[in-house]
Amino acid sequence: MTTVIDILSWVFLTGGGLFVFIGGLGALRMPNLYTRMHAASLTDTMGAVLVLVGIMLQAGLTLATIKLAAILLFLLLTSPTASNALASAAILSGLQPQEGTVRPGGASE
Amino acid sequence: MYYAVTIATLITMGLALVRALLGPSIYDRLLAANMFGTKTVLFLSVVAFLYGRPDFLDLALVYALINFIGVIAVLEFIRERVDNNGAKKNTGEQNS
Amino acid sequence: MIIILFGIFLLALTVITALAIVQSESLFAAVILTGIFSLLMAANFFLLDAADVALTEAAIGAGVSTVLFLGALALTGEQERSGSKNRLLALGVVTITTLIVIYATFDKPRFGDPAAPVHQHVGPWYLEKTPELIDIPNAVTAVLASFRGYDTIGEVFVVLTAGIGVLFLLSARTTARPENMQPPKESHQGLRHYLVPRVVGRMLIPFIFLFGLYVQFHGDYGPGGGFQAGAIVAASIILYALLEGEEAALRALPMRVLQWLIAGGALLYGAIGVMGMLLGGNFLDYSVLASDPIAGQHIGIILIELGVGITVTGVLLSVFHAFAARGKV
Amino acid sequence: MTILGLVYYWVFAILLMIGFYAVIAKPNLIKKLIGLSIFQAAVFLLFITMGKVEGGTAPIFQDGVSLYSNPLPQVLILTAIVVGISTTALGLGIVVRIKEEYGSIEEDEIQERDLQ
Repeated sequence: MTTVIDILSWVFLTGGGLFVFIGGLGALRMPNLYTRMHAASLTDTMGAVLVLVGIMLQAGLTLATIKLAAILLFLLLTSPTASNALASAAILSGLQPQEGTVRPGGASE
Repeated sequence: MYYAVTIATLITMGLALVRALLGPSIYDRLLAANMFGTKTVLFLSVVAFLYGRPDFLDLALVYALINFIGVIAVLEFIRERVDNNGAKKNTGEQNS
Repeated sequence: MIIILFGIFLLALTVITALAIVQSESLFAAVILTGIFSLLMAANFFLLDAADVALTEAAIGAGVSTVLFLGALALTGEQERSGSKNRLLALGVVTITTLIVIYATFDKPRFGDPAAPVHQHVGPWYLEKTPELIDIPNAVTAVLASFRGYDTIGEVFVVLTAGIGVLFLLSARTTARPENMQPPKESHQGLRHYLVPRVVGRMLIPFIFLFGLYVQFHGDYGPGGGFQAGAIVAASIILYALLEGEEAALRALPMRVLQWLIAGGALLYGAIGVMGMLLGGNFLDYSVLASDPIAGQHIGIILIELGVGITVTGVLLSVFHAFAARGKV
Repeated sequence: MTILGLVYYWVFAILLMIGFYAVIAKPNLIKKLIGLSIFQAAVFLLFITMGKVEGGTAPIFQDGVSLYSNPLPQVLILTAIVVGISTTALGLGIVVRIKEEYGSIEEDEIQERDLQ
């Protein structure tokens, strides 16, 4: 039984690490702000969920698991909110374009 | 195995930092900072287990709870700037 | 071993961030990078076994400091004029000093050496005596609140003084007006029109507040204490102010109350000290507060941590309000 | 191992000097304050680095652990962080007042105004 849980948790952790890395790569390589936001949110949701669930499986039924669940819950609430606020701010200032973005690929809508 | 996740998180932190340095717009930097915040949450959680002291998850919890206040503050800052006619350097002379 | 490598990677990121902060000409960008810098410092502290310090850095750096810097930027302008006159001279001075300091580090004890001088004097004594004399798991809290209570009362009064200073400076020309009088336009608006941040933020505020209280009163057993809790509670109310507007936050916690909080926390701390004297001990000796010395220590630590928390909350909030109110006049 | 350990101190030196450079070379007062907080952070790092004991863990007692890092530097730095933000706020307050009186936060422009 413990072996199964171990294997499962390793799978989750590896998957989480992979998603985190891919999201980071996307945030670096995507051409403009909104697509970058898309990539970054991947790490905040999929990556975070997998990593935290992986650790939770390792922790078993302890106080740590409850704390991890709380962290997960709050992350899932706050990080999309932050993305939303960020997009609002970008659109809001897009009305009056500020800070001339000369580099190609940095054009915000 | 925790090491693999830690390394992935650290590398992603590095990537986010590169994005924050490259910009080009202020929002890209902000996006990177926010992403950096969630990566720090993951990093702290994993390292707490790596150290065998899971009671230190409080730290990650703090970041999970209040890290987005910074983004909200920037939204408010920009909203105010847009309200004040959106002039780029608008805030100097309103107290005359 | 591999942990040290993690640490060095994080330190490298820290240095890069610091360079970028100094290099960047947009102060706004510099402030955002400062946020990243603070995250990195917290991670570094955590790797170096300083959970309490990392928690403090997290509580301060994640919300409060960004908000304060943005508040100041809104009042002063966010673009730095480029160019500095004596750049080469400064670079020369800095390079030479760096080399001297690095040369000096070769004489420092090896990293993590248990025989280093710093671990020879009072440090081990604190670790040894904490279970016996104070009997709480968190040695940092024990040292902070009991063994070195004098230091901490000094720090609390520095925080108090800084808060009073900011209030004096930023109320200089507005003393004729009542605090709440602001131009009607957009003053109490906050982020009303942004539904998602507002709803989620409102939902989270009680949790942040509650977590602040947890950090405050759980400080004897885990990382935490008055300094961290004060910052977290202040962050929750700052969030409320950002979402609902200054006025709503001031209605919930008026400036007058905040001023009482600032003074009250420090007074509580001092009063506990004096109470020790009245009960026959020394100043800030908590053992006499109860019949059992250890129980007395527990009571004393909880009360003075409460005092610290109250003062820190009051100072951070009133500083925030001072900056925000200045922008609207 | 020895060299790896020294890296912490080198980073302290470098961070210290980055902050110092911002303070002496940048004319903008807010940039100076940011530099000062980097300087501060470098000092924090030095203290915490010195408090670390190899193989130790955070000084919060737990069953089955016998080696803890030194709590004293942590106590000093913990309070210093909060004091640091308060004093930074005071500095920002002064900068805001300077901006209001002088109309600028660039050092040389302020000095010009003073000479007039």
